[in-house]
Amino acid sequence: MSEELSFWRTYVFSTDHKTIAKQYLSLGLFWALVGGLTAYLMRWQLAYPDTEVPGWGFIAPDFYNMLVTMHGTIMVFFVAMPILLASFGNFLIPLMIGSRDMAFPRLNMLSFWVFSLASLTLLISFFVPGGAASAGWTGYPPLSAKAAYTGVNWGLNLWILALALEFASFLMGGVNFLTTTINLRAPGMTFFRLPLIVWMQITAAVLFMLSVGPLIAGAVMLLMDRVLGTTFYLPEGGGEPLLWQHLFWFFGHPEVYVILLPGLGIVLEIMPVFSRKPIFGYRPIIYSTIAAGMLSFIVWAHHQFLSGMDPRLAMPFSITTIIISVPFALIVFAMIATLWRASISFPPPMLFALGTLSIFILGGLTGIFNGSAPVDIYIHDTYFVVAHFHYTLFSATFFAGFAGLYFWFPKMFGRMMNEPLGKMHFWLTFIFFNAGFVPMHFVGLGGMMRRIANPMQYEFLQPLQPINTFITIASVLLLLSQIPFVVNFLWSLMRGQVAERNPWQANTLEWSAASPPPHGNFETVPAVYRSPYEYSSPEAAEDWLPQDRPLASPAAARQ
Amino acid sequence: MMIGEQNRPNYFGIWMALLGLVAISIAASIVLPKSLALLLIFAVAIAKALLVALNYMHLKYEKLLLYIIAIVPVVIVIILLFALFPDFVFHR
Amino acid sequence: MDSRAQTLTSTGIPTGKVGVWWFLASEITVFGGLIASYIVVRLGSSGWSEAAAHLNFSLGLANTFVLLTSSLTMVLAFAAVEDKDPKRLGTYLGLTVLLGLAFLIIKAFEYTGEIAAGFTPAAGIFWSFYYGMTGLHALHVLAGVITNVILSIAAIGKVLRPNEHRVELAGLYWHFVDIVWIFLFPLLYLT
Amino acid sequence: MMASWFPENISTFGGEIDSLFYLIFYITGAWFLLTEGLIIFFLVRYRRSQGQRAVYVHGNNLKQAAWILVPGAIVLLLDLWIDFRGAEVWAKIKGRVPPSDLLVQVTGKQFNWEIVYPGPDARLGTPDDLQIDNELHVPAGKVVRVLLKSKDVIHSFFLPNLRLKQDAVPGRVIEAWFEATTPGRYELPCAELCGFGHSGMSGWLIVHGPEEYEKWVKEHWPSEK
Repeated sequence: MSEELSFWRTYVFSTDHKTIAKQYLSLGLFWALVGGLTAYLMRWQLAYPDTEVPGWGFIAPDFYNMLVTMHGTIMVFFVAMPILLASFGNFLIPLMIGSRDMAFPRLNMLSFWVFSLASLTLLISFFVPGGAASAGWTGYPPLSAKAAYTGVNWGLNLWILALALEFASFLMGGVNFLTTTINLRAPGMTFFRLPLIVWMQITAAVLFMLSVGPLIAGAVMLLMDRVLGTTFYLPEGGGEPLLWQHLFWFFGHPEVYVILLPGLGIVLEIMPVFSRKPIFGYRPIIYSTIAAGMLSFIVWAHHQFLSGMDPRLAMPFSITTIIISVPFALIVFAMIATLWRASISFPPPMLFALGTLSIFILGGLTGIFNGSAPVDIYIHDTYFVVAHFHYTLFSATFFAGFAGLYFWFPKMFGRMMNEPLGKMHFWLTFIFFNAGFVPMHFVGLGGMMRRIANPMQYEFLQPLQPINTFITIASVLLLLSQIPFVVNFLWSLMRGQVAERNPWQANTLEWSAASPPPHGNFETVPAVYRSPYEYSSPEAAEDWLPQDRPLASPAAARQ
Repeated sequence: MMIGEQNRPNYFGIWMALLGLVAISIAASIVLPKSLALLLIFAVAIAKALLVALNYMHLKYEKLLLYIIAIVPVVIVIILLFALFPDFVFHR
Repeated sequence: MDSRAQTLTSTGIPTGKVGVWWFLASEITVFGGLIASYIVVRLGSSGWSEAAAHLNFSLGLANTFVLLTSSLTMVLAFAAVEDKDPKRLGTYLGLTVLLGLAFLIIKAFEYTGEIAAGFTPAAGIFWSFYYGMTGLHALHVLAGVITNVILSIAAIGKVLRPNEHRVELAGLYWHFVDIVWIFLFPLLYLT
Repeated sequence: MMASWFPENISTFGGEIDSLFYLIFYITGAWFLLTEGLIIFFLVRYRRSQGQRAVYVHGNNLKQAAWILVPGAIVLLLDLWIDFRGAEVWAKIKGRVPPSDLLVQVTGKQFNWEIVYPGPDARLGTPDDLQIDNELHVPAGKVVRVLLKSKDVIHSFFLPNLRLKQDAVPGRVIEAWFEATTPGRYELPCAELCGFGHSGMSGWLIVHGPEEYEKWVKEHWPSEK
């Protein structure tokens, strides 16, 4: 099984799903730094407009637009997706279903290298004449369809190219995730014995693969408008600017769940382990996930209530949007019910999982305001929306992402992370996140528009400026709060306490492999006897019962 | 998968049928009034696509899972198509 | 690489086939999105039939014939795999490659004629869609031709043996590209 | 308490948007307190203690799952309530334009609002039209119909005090309407990213009392010929 491989085959052109997961993780963390830098520059400009940003310089309005655009693009496509989907999905799916690798290991490698190419393209776009894309991460034409409107020519072309490459990469990843889960499950691993994060990952993969197509078509049209002079989105040539918005959001809304579901999946894995209790309502959670996935295909136009689309369309989309809260409410209730009469401990992964839950609740609830078409008339394109999607996506990407990292770090790297530093990281992040983003709701209700470089240009926003300053201070502190994590991550990587196979006494299959698992994962392919969350089961003396541990008693055979 | 010679579809015959259908749609576009012709042309296109998918892609020998994988995206595209109508077709 | 990964199957469907069908599912939404856009934008405005009348109908028809025939040769190549007849396999794969190339050459000829007559991609919304749809489709044909060239070389060099199931997978893709053309042809040339 | 966070409302329909906002605010606020309260209570009450084993409840049968299904059903009912209230308000604001007293055309362009009044003949596109950039003068208590256009990219016509927002899309004419109640000067920013000058693209809505408006028309509109 484990023949000696050269350095290049082991670390660079690896086909091992665990190495590919780490590669995605490192690129994702790199982009998170860039994304954080853009956030810092924007926040400074908003708090102290047209002053010199410490460590940078002045920010011109078109540069600010570029920051807005690149912050969104980077955080959604180059941080959230590679970390939550590609990294955790790649690492966990084969291990959790008891497979030695992905179904198509070389396709997996190709997917990472295409993603690297996408990253390189996006990076280059910062340095071409005219600067990077500045038409918003949603790239609405006609602004994005003609270089003259933004003054950005190659930056925006490269932006489209980078997104196309990224989509290609995640399509390959999606094919792999789905085929692997469908066909490579260990004996006894039925669909209803899959850990919930696997369900979440494959639902996310289905959503991505079935929604991205129209946007790929739309991106081809946009690129042709820019390069070949076609007029798909230009009304002077008979085109329709609104078409892009439909194609974009037809993908864009499922995309939100592509990010959110793996995040929730991480929480669902971690909560039972540190509550020593089965997840409450395993099947209802799966059904809710599928229902939410299906509904997510018919809610997209809630991003366009005021786009000039037919007003009669608004109500059907408003209704589906608000109703999508039901499956998510069920998942949240199930998480809360898991805590009932549990035996809860609070190491860093559990703290971050609980942080995700409590923050996601607020993000979900503010979504109802946006989903209600009449309320959206006022709050659309204001900072209320910005606060809302940071509550949902920051919780999924960073809180859940950190939870997953603290939890699976011993499995990934064979060493434990430092607990006190982890707890400090959590509390600082939790406090400063809320300190920054709760007030943002109120700035939004005050009417402050998104994507403006200088709120002081508007009389009605001037009284809100102290809040803006406060948000900026909190955000800067939030960024600084990540220093304990960076220190902890790097230090534990080299000096952390060596991890045993199953440091958390968890049930799922990855914990029965070595830490870190060798190429090929398992000594022998495990056989699966039961569902993944049998904690405190009356059938076992300990309060855990791994999926692959046979029980001699007949009661166990019935499981 | 092995289809086996005995129940292998008549590949050549299906090709003839496809060509015949092309001829029908062209004839329709010349002879019939516009709206009727369009109806027939797209019915023929769907028939041709089904012939290719069922026989050449041998979906008719496959398990339910592959049918689902093939049909769900078609349904999604149809949803998208109808949702686009109010904004682009009826807006004048 | 771990050979087990290719052989194990929990559902009984070959793993490669599941993968290719998922890929095709995504491709359906790419072309579906493009065609849906074309339909609604066209129904919402006028003057498209007049523009479409400038298309070279006979070349479009010839390409329909070429592509349908190439689907036949492709499926016959698959039948040759089933019959364990490597010689026939090589012949039919080669024929499919030639027909694919013929399609691309005819298409290039058609584009040249249209551009010479002033109907460039910038000539109006119909032409935007015409070049967008046929161009994206032609890129898919090109990808299929490249795949088939690789398979033919392997078949002629007699190294395809352990990977003959790839003929079926390439065939699934090729027939899908054919189906796309089955819809593009009437949408562009017959209306 | 929350009222102070919104700008002053000066339109006939703004109050309905605000009250719908409060309806959702109270419903979601109650859920927020309930769920977060339960989480904190459980975390404290069921924290790990020596010798205490968690209870083995999986919640997969209907009887147990009812603990989450019933609250889920309540969420659905509240959702539908919000939807139906929303449908009424939406139909009133965006569904139909009531008979109007004044028609203006507002055209967004990088980076100004071009506002065209029909002039004495009440028709747009005639020589007696009056164009003023970035100043929208309207009478209080009258229904104003706005035709929104754009010359280049998408802009968004945003009147925070009227609770009105509508994108202006090139190639389309989009209708909006409002009835302002209180005379005064209110800002009219653009709410959709429209290029490097987006920040600062702003005009003014000037709502006049009846006599004042007559005076403004007399001074500025071309006289009837």
